[in-house]
Amino acid sequence: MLAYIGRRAILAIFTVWAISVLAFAIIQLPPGDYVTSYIAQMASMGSVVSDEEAQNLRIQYGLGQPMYVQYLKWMRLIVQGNFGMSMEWRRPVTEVIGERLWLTVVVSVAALILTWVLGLPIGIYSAVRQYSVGDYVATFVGFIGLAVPNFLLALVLLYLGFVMFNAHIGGLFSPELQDAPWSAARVWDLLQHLPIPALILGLAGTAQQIRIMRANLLDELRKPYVVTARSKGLSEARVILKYPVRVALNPFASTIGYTLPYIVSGSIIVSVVLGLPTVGPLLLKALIAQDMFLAGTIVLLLGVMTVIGTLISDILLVWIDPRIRLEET
Amino acid sequence: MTAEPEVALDPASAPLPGPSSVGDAREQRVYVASQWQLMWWRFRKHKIAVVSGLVVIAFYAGVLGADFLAYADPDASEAQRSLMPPQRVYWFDGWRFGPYVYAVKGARDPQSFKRVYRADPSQKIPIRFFAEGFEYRVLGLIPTSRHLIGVDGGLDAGQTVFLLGTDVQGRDLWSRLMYGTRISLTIGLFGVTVSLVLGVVLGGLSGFYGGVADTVIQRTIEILRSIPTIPLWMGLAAALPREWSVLQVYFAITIIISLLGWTDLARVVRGRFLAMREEDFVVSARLVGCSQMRTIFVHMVPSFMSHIIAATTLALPAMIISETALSFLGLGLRPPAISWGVLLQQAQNVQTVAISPWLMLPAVPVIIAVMAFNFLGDGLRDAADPYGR
Amino acid sequence: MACATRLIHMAAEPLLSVRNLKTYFTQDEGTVRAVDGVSLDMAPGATLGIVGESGCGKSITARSIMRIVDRPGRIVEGEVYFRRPSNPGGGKGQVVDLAKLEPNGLEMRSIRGAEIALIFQEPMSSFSPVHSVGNQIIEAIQLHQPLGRREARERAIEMLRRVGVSSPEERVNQLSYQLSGGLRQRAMIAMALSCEPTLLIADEPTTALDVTTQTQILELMRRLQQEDGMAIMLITHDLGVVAEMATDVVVMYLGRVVEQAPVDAIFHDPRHPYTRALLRSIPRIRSRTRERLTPIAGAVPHPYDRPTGCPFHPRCPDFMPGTCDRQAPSLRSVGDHHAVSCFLYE
Amino acid sequence: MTDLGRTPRTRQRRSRIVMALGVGLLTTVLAAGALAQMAKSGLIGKLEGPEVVTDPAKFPKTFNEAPQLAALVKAGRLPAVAERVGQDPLVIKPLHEIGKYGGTWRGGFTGPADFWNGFRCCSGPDHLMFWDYTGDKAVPNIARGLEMQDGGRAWLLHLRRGMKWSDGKPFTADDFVFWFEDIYRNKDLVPTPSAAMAINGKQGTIEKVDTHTVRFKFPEPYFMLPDVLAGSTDLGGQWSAYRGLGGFAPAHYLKQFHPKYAGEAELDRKVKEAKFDSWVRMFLAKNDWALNPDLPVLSPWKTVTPINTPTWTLERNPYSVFVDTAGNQLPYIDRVVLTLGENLEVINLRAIAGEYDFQQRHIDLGKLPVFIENQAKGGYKVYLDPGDYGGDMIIKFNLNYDADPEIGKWFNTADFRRALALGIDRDQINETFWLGTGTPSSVVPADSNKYNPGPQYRKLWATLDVKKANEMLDKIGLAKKDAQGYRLRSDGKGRLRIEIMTLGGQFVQYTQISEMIREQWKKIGIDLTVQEVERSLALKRTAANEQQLGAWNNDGSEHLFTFPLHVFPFELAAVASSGPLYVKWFHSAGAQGKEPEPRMKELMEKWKKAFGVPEKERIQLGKEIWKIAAEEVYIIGVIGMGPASMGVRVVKNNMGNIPSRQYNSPDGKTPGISRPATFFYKK
Repeated sequence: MLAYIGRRAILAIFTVWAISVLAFAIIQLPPGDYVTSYIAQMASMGSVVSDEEAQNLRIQYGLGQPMYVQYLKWMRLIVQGNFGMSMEWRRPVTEVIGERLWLTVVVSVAALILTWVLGLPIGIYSAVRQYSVGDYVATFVGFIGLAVPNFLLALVLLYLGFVMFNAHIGGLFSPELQDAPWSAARVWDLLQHLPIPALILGLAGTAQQIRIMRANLLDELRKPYVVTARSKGLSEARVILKYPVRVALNPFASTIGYTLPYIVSGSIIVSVVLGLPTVGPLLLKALIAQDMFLAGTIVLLLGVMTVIGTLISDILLVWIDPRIRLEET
Repeated sequence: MTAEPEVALDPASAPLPGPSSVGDAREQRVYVASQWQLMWWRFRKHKIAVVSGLVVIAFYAGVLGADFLAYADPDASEAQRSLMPPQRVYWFDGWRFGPYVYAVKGARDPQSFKRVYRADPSQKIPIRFFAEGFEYRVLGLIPTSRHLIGVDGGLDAGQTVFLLGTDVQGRDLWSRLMYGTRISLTIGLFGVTVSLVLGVVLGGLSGFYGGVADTVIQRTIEILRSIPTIPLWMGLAAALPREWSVLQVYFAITIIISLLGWTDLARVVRGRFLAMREEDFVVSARLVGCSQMRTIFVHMVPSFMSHIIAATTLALPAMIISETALSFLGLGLRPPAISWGVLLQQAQNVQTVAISPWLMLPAVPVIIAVMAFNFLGDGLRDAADPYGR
Repeated sequence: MACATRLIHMAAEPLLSVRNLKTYFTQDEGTVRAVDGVSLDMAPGATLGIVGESGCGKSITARSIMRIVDRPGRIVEGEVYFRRPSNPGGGKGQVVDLAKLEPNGLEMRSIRGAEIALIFQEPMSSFSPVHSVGNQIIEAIQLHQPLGRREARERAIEMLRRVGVSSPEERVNQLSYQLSGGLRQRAMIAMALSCEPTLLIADEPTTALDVTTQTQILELMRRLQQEDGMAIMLITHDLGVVAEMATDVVVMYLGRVVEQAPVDAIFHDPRHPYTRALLRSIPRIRSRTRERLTPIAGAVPHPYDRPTGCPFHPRCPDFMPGTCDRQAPSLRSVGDHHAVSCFLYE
Repeated sequence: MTDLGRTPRTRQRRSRIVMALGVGLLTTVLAAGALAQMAKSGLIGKLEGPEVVTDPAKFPKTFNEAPQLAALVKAGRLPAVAERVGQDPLVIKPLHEIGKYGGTWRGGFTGPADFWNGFRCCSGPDHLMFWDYTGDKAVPNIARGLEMQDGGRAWLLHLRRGMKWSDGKPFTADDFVFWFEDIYRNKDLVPTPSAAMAINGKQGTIEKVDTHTVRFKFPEPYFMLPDVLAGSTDLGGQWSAYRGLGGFAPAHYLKQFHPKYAGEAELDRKVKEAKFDSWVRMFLAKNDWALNPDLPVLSPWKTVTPINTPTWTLERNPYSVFVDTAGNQLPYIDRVVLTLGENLEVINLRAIAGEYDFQQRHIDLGKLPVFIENQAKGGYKVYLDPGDYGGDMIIKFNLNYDADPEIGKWFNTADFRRALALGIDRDQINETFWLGTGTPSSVVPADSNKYNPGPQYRKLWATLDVKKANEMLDKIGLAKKDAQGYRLRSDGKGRLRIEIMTLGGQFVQYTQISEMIREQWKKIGIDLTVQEVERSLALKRTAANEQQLGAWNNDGSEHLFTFPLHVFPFELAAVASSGPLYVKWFHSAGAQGKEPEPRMKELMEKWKKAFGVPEKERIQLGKEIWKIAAEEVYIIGVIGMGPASMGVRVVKNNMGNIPSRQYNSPDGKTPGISRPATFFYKK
């Protein structure tokens, strides 16, 4: 087991490195660099950046050098724990991300909890009561969440929130508490802003959980060991919950790890629409502005989260599913 | 999937005599047929799945017949009918069936700056079936100008019908929707096929052989999954040559989506393989000395066909959603191309929600399609389930 | 007892007596009469072999008795009288009709697993893949006996030892995947017998095993029967097994009993054409699941289109047109304890 | 080309012009009607605004200040207001009334790239000269006066005595010299000398006369200087300081970041500490009005929480030199809070919900009905400020396009350009995308603009005339058409396909409008492909001479001379260009690039000439330039004088001194031109 974890950990490190390279490459893929997009921005506002000035900027930002040099420089910074300056925000990347990162986690976790609390029970129910009215209703409702284009839904809810409840538009805080220091009031304010984002971000996930749970459980329900359990004289509830559900949960274990980063990157669009001060929109902006270090760091961050998550869930999986344990160790 | 492997695979259920054994051809046929029957019967039980199946078929029929169903040129713009709400259709003219709409007059209200339209009851516009309209080619071959519905006078009719109203540029939403459906659904299908093949093959290899193959493939998957999709999309989309035509872009986009879409499927497949490698029928298949490919594709894959089907039908809606998402980011299809994504993206603004909500109608087919695919997948899955009987 | 005349071993009061049991699966596409009026009796400690091709309703009969038939199957008619051991002191316990009990009701559950135990075919998958063998046995024990975790565990280990599992102390913590087929079946038996049932239903217990293991398992079962004196209902299509184990035999075809007799009578004086056909086709290689039986002419008709009249007539060598395809024969006595359902004997 | 050749062509042209003028006059009348119609809707009022009092006699004798400042004075933490304002205050006569102190102005911005947002509302105006509310006349602003000497070769700039930076340090001639010598002339900080400091390509100098007098000297007459100082130019105040420009800078503060004064080691330490890549980056960041709260400024408000945080907050500058006619130190409003809106829909929805007090930037004309509908609920009023420039949308022909010689050839054929211009149904577009609030127009600015060549040019080649367009295209040799009715290339390589490049996500929906034009051009047999591209890609393509047609607006061209880039090819870095090679030619005085065709050259020369001539002459030149532009149609005007870009204004009802219409122009820093320092809350 330990050996296995060790091996996986080493692989993980390698993966992270590969991600850093890939991330860097992807960010460089679009034509031009930050300076180009900066000039374009100025141009579209009518003011003009001369070639010489552009050259200077490139030199100052070190954008002139070949890509691998830039990569190595970036790596050196990271090793020093300094993720560089955001060119657009003109602040250290860590600061820019810092304040948003944990808000992101809050929103995502809220969505995640919603997903599981709704998804799993419904999934179990509609597998056990296959083809019952309840099954149909449950899956139907669940799938609506999956089917509705959530960026549109987000906008509609935003508007209805204003029309019906005069709710504050978007964001996670009311303007007056925007940069107030932390206080009960501010937390309460945050909680009030949380439901809509959590709901929208959670919906799609919920549907998937329902579907997967139902599918897995249906498979397990027909396995002989369920008959065995029954033939022991166990109560039906016990039979279902102890055996097939337990087995059907394994696939979830294999996802639980990277669900969080997944939600973060999956929710970028909705977050933009809802104007959430989270990492998602920041990433999008950074990519558009080709703000190399900022975008790079966020992508890397999410990457690392995913890798660690995957590692955790694989270990979890090995722990709970002996079949694979036998495979791996 | 054919019936035989199913039978051969499942020790519990192998009825007698197995196809391998003696017994005359007629009974064999009856027997095999009945396997399909059973599957069909099981599928039939899932009422919603059956309905969804029909819906999906209907959709793809629509894809083929888009030009026929559309009655107006999807690009024809006209300011004087900008943002016209859906027209009410009157089905009965007096006592006999004769659908018609009233002619509408529109102007901009100088106070509210909204365009207001008034129906003019004195002017009925009968809706004709199989009417003359703009030229097109059936399946790109036979030129014709017949459309499902239309009005007298065809193209040069002053007043015409707008079932779902018009967009800002006064273009007929219904017709645009028809063309959007065509593009979006084909994208989905194409994309899923690509990622299905990738997923099953790579997942299978990695699960079956394990070892180096597994490690390599798993790392690749892990890396791909660890990069948030949007930068990947942006990066790849930006890397597309600019001079590409809408169509080329559209295929490129599909490939991009599916290149990222296969990983989920691969994981599922691999998981099943790992869980199954040791199960007796596989072992025995190995012992009998089936070639490994044969073992995989004849014995193992069918035994979790249900899961592949499930994953695939879940992937297809995902494709559709991704397409809309890409368009939202301005990466996917862009106007003047028409797709569900493009239509939704143009509805993605406050004024639509507030004063022209009908522009959000393209969300309806998206929802229906996505749900239909899901339920269909469920039904198939249950039907193909080896433990089903 | 009403129709006692036809019945076997009148002497003892039967432990189990099934009367005209009918279990149907009703589905859109039609009704499958999996068990269609089966009657049989079992004396305490006896071994009854039930034979017939797959799909003839053997397993469903067994599951009907245990009341664990999956939906949409249900018992539509008939009784299943089971004599419960009144108290450890012995003596006559009261008779209950299992068919009338709530399948998941308390009483049924207290009988199931405790007094009637089941072991069946798939040693591979009949244990949960994610729980240790011990865990599953202990659960069974604790369910029916007032034992603490530790004692239950002791009991489990002891049971494993009894069924001849070497070094049970370790095995008990292992997962079914780590056990060989034979060991799994032994563990299965250990679990089944852990609560000293009075009736053990063994549904194809040895089918999936290789010859040597098979004999070992059968041997084990016989030994345990002698020790604990429970009755065994041995469901199989393997006449060889029947010959080794059973005292009486019931031959089933398409959910009906076609012939029943003491084991010798079946082997030396089979009456029903189907029984004869079966005897003619004793399997040569037993180990391969794929070729369990060399076939009788034709295949078992599809459950949905069962023949009119005698269900066997399409494949019957002695088919009498006009009779067999008209009405169904009924089971009638043809000598002591020997009954056949065939027009040849009417 | 021989005279024989020319005469018929010119006559032909004239006749067309005459004809077009007829149409023009007619339609202007109609357009006027439309405007009147809208005026009725009350959204467009009459142009008005506060005025700067220049006559010292009218100056207030005593000064008042905001309560919180008064408190500080009492506490001895701040000198008395009279002392802070100095002897020569900048007196402004509020539009309607003397206001009340207090309140917070809430608005929205989209992030660090959106600095224009704050500049326009609050960074002053801190120009040395600035426009009066008509946007036509440059009047003294931060400078007390500007005196021409030596026939325009020298300009004497008088500063206000006792005027101070926001940190209380005096604002003197040294701040100009420091800027000129140590920032502007430092190649690291300002790599390219600014055109604003040069006349005919020859750089000028700045020298100190005495503490309160500065002299700008130029090798040749520079009559344009007042306008340059008033415009959003490189000499237009601290807004451009983040690029090392502006004309002056707080020497006393910035010296500590300048190697010449700070000393290498010391400076390096600072740079490291602040995690900057170089001293240049740090210096420019420190000199950034929006980014550095410590930077001394001259504007009525100063940044307290910088633009790169979720809220960009500005507070009153206690040393503000601005006062009203009653002697109240301006601004009235205590603080300005701009909250970050992650996207435009959110910002607009917030405005609709009345969460902003005054918002002009990012407000989307397409949402006008929604804004009007919610006026009561949100407690605000909507105003429209149509621009004075002729093109809320224009289409530039890339005259240098050579990737496909055939297309290049047609782009350089005047009648081809004119025919395409006639093929556009502007009323359709106006109704659809401007909700009828714009004016179908050629590229020429509003009739009220001093450079406007005359009403007849409004509609020159800017009307829908399919028949004539077809005739013209047939005549120039594009008569052959294919089965679908599209015109064929003259080189026999199939259909003539031309491509227009558009940008998404702008104030104007260029892509959608182009789609509509594509439909309209079908009628004249032109096959248009619409290519929406992302911003920096657009830039690359124009610079690389890959663009064919480019869609944009000529916002700013109402100040033809300070903002020429949408009149003729003036900048390489443009999102739409009518000839990158001409740009090179123009700036290298013919050394590089491609020599323009005669009339384009004529236009360029008139523009150059104008900087060196007195205003009367310049205005004449301006008119001629617009004449050429309108006749040659290098750029197609589609819809003009519209409110599409930053022309929709949403203002809370309780705000005072709000003009019913403002002069909307980047040069006027609208709403800056309405002196937001005089806005106030009635209750």
